[in-house]
Amino acid sequence: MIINHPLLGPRDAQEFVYLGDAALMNRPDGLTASLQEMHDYAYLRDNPAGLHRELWYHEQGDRSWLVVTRNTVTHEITAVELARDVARAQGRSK
Amino acid sequence: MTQTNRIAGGQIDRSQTLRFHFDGLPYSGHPGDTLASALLANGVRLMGRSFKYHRPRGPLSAGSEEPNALVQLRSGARQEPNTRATVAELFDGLTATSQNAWPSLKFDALAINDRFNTFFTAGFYYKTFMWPAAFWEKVYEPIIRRAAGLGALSTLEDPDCYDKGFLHCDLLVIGAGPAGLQAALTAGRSGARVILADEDFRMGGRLNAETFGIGDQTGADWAAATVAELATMPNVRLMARTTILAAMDHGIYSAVERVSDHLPEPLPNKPRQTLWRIYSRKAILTAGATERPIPFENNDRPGILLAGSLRAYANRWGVTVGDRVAVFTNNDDGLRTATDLQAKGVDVVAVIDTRPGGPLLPGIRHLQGAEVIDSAGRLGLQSITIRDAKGRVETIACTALGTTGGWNPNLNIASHHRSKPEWSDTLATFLPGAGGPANLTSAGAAAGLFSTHAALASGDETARAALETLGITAPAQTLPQAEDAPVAITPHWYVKGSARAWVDLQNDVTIKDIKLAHQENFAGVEHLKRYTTLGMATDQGKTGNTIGLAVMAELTGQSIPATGTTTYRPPYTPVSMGALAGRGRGQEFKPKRLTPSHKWAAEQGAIFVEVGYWLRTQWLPRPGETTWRESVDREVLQTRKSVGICDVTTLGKIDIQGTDAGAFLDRVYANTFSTLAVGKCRYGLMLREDGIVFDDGTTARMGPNEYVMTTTTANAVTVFRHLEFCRQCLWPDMDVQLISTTEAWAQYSVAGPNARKLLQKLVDQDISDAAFPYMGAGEITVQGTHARLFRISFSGELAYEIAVPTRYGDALIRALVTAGEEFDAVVYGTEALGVMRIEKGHVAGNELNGQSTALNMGLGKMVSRKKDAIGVALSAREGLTKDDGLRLVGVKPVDHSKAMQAGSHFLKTGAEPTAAHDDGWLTSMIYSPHMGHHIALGYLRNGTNRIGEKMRVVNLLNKTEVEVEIVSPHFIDPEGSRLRA
Amino acid sequence: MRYSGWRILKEALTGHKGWTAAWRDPEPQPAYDYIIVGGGGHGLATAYYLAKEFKQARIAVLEKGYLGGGNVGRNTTIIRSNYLLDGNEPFYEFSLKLWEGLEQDFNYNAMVSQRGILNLIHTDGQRDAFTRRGNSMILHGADAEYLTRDQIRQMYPFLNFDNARFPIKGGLAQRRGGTVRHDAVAWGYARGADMRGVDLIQNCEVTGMRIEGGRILGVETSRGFIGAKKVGVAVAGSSSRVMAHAGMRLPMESHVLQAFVSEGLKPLIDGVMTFGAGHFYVSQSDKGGLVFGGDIDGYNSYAQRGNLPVIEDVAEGGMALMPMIGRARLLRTWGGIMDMSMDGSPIIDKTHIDGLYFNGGWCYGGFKATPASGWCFAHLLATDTPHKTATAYRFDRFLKGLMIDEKGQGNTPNLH
Amino acid sequence: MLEPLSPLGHAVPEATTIGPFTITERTDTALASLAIRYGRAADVTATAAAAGIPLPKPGRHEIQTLAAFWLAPDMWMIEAPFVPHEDIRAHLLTLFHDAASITEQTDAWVRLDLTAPDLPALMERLCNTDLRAAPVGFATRTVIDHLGCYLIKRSDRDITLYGPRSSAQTLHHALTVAALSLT
Repeated sequence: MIINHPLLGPRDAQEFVYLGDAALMNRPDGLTASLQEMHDYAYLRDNPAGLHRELWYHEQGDRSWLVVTRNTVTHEITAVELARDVARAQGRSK
Repeated sequence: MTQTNRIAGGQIDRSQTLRFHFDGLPYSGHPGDTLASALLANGVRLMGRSFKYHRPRGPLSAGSEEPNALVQLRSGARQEPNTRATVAELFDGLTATSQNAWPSLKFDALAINDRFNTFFTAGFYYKTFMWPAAFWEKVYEPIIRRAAGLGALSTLEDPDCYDKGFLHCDLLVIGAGPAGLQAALTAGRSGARVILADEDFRMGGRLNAETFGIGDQTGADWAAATVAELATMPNVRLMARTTILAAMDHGIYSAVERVSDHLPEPLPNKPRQTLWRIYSRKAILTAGATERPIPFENNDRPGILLAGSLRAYANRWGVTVGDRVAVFTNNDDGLRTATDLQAKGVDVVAVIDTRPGGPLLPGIRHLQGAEVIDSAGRLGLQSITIRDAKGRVETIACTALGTTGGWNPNLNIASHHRSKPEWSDTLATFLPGAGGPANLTSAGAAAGLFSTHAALASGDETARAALETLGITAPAQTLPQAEDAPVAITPHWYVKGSARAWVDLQNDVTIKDIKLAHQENFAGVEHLKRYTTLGMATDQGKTGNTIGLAVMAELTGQSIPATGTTTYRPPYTPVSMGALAGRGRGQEFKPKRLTPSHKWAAEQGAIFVEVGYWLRTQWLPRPGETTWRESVDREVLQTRKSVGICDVTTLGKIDIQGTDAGAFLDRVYANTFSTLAVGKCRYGLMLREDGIVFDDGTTARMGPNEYVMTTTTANAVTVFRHLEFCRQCLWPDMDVQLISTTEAWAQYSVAGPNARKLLQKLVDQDISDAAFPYMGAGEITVQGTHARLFRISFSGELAYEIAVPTRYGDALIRALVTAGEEFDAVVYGTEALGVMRIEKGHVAGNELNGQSTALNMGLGKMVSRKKDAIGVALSAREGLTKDDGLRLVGVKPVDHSKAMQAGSHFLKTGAEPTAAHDDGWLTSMIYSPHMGHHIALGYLRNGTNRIGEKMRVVNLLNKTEVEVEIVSPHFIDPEGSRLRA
Repeated sequence: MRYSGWRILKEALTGHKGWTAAWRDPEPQPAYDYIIVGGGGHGLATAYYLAKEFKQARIAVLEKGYLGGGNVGRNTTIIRSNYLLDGNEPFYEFSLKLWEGLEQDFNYNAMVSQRGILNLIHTDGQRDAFTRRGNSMILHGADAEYLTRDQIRQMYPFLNFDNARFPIKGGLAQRRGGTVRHDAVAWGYARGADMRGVDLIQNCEVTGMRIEGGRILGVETSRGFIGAKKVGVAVAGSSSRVMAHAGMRLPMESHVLQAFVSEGLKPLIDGVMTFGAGHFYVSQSDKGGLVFGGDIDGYNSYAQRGNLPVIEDVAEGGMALMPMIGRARLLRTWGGIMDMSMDGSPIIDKTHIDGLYFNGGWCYGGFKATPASGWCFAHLLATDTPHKTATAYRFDRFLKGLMIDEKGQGNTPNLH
Repeated sequence: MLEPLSPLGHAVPEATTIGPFTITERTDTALASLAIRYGRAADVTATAAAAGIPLPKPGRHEIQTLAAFWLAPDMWMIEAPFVPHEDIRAHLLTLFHDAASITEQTDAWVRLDLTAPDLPALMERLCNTDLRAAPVGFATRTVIDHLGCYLIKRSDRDITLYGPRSSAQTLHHALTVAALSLT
């Protein structure tokens, strides 16, 4: 597979490490979240057949975490964003 | 033997003679021959035996679709089983042997299977061999396994090397027949980066096997001229002997180039084969088409070939398969074989054409509306039996028969992404369907365009269209004149009434088997394949699959497209494991990481051990030491008595800076770091989000906004990845920057009562306890070289870790050893390191097993619940906090002479060795020279409350058990006074 | 029809006219007592045991494609019970015992062949971990044996003993492990279930679930609504998709695992072997093909095909372990989709919806579990209580912190 | 005085010539990473410009008074002559103070310079970087024989590889083998 890195252009997916659903960025606050909320965050997945927003880490590259929108049925990739930008856009800060 | 069947013409070099052996007999051929063409030229038709019935077989084809003519090529360590004689290039001195026959190819004992074929129907083995139950492994299966396989692998290491590489292009053209050559030409002239790959050693595809012309040249000459022009273009890469194996995602194609297979052995340093990963923006499949036979009774005898292959042997190789040739066809293409062979002076005895009408071939006995219904000849074709349009049966003597039921486009690669082929009624075949590899289009015969003109035109148009999408405009091309005959075919899938008519020749699947599968409701295409093994042989059903489907369609009354196709699986043709592995084997299987003291240690005769990719000193034997224990015990005792030195460079080191560095560490460690004073270090415990311990290590605060984290050797990479995740994805506005410095520093542990004295000889600053207290950290200099010092201990002794830039690591180990001479300092390896950490009760790899919590490790108090750190919330789940859960304990044998084995389980005294009584296990065990007996750490149920209890540890694998006492895991200096000395 | 050697003899002499269909192709009834969604190995085994052992009637298996077309039709055919943890070992040992009597039980030769499995050990840490595991196995009544380097050298002299980057130091063997002809497992269960009246309905995709008042009433399918008192879902690989019809999110992801077979070769490797210093495991089929595999591709996928890096990784492992296979040819690669669960272990449990039961999360080990999975799922469906060997396979184990994590990789499914 | 050793284990770095390929180990470059601290981009840019330290765009290597190539968002590797920049971090800290995080990297890497008329023919056997299409000044991270390396194209016939120092011998071996198979 080829991931079109927003800064570096097309890069072989072999340079990346896969984590999973981009929802893993939505970590609840550990002090205030209920056990059920932490459980759902850590353990439950939508796992769709079709478009999937997911986290890839450019370990053999620039160490950027990316949010890749990829179709899990065809493997077609339609969007690649820097995860940090996505996190900020979602209101995550410090 | 002489080349009795060699006829005029062909693209072979008759000025040179190549000598070779098949089954021990000498033969000769010429450059340009394949093993099959050369054997046929020598009058050898019998080349192998089929898998199940051991039927005598010769080549069916002249290409990579070959199911029959499989041989063992070469010998010794280079022995190469199941090699298709039809694509093996002849070289001088080639040796090959036949397979799956004993005692000889001509007299094969297991040919008896053929006599009993009525018992060995499809799937018969599922219905029997079940009684008595014990007989399967003892009797039936060994017999079956003995008969398994075709060729044999040598058990010797493959002596050849293999390369790998990466190529990039705008356009990849797969196949160099007329469509591919034209596509490459159009694209090449546009300036685009083009790769043209072809599995054959001579580019041109069918043009080399046909007699018709292109423009005023022969097809073969046009191909050669086109290849010559392409070779002059710097933007075009021509890759003969290169098979495109598969379409991967996003325009990546895998390919194997057979660099040296046409040579007796590879030239020095050269690979046998190279695996290429081709990164293409666009690709065109011009892989041509494969002919299919028309099955009839006993259609598998040596001498019965595909008609197009018969023609290829005559035109390309100057070989006739027999002296009297017949052709069995349902389409015009079969007629070409007859006319071409007759033009070469071969006696064409009959053309049996299933079609009832149409023009008759001049000067040849052309039987219309006729069929071949049987054949004879035990080891090679002697005659065929035909039934003419009026039902008259006649036997015709002949030694070769060409059969053609039409052509199937080679659409495999177009179907590699589970695209379903589309049926064409006009062409009576499947064409590439939608949904294949996204950057690929098909052209020429691979797209069902069978005439030469159509191939050239579609090659040009497809290349042009592909380049257009890349913004490259190709100049207009004037295409040469070429034949443009329409396809005239009447489907005739098999000869009705035949039972033992072979559809899958290698696996011996006949019409009868397909009928039985239908009768037993294995009628779906996947069930048919799996039940009968149709298409599962080494040729993957290239010639037989469509026929099998057609037969099943007829039985079910469904159409062929409704019957469906099985999935096309990569690779296109089988590929050697060596090519896929490349250089990554033996010592080069994975990179080696060498520590800064490696050179010195190797000079000292150190024993090294693999730790991940690192090679670390395991122990350093001294002269006279005969066992590893002697060395390790000495290293431990001397360290505890005086001082020892150990290379600990392999621990991960991460430089963490930024105004939020402390706050960041508070969130990634279970314990607190923001309060750590500058110039101090602290042990840190890192959890996974699920509350399990992830990693541990000491982290030092080198400045207000600057920390140096250490990780375990094993987790250096994963911890760094995790920290980047936290920094970028969870808290993107924290001011924290990370970079790995693992390799930048050579770091040595100096431990033991004399550690300070030793170091003070080298360090330029005062490192007395007052100036550099326990858990101190700071920048220092060593003889003027800048360095770092950490007062931390893994051994329980007064200890430091000293780090210098890696380039000085070799010098520092030598300086430490020299300075240590007056203290009888030792250098210790990972074994002694392990002994001392177990004596001290420190957890390491065996305890940090990804299944254990801080509570399990006795470190529960380190988990701060006052702050939100990764893993803290989920570490509080009930299943992880049970009072009777596993706890780290120390273990010593009641009888001090007894050894134990890590991995042994705890059982109460007297308890039966069953899972219900399983109380945990020993994680780590060593002989402690300090204690004078073996000691161990273990996870024991409710362990903290069982100190003092006597129980057993059992190793049921070697049936040993030892009575032990549960003790504190801190065997040495539990108060830590040595550390603070 | 009962299969036997005599039957073959008789049919051979009378032109094989007497063989009947292995199973019927019935039209779906309007309603059943039990619907099993998924006609793969686990679904068919569930139906078989539900009918045979639990004497239940009116059972249908709904399969969107063809019987046995799930992962039972594309795997590396290994059976073993060499598990470590209390939650797993009794279950897999139960499964191995069922394999041992399977053929006589369902009158179909699935070629259950206990030629042994050997896990190679390359480091001291691995030896300690495998010793722990071997002891766990024996404590649970399974067999395990520690083999020395010399013993292994006698078994497989062609392994790389002399120039290996990671030397072979020993191995953990389970002699009762082995391989089974995978398709025959599906067919044997299918035939056995069909003979006991189970309706096996192919080309029938579940497109929805009818749930009212917290209770399931039946399933919508491509062949219309089919009512049921109880619905058991056994569609590993597609679990998330099917359970989404009930509004559930699962603790799992779907991943592709590739597998490989070489051209047919004369026998070399008797049992199953796993390389401990890379991703490679291998056995040789009764037809002579080396059947091997390695790691998953590592990203969520439903595409049933993989990519090149894993193929190369597996080949490197193969060459590192047995340097003579350089001249063997890879014939075919394929990819199957597995449920990769959050702790690498499966789920066999009720759901919060009355009458809806779930079986999935088998990761790459589903094949060897087939008989026990079917038995335990049938037990749960028939009795509403978990089978004694499957009590740990609960949905709520993650909430309670009772993970069954053999590899210790935590909630990262692609690492299990 | 501690005497340094080169990553390949030599007192004096050596060059290897195989056919048209020359592989030279270099120890005359000091390296440090420079990362912009949060909100300090303007300070860093201004200081760098004044000091002649380039901060090139992704995928680029540039040479001014010192040289640099891009590592990661807001992060560069600064290259300087080892003499007089042996303590490159201290040198850069005096310029950037607390506006940047600066980390010594000299000894984390082995630098191997490759020279040949046709380097793409060699490198296509080693990594997936499309060196033929890359312009001079191109800098990228790539994987050679499982090792993460930085590759800098200095001219059509000169490239620099920075590989992990502990695996210097593995990397050198991979280059040697590839060169041999082309000669």
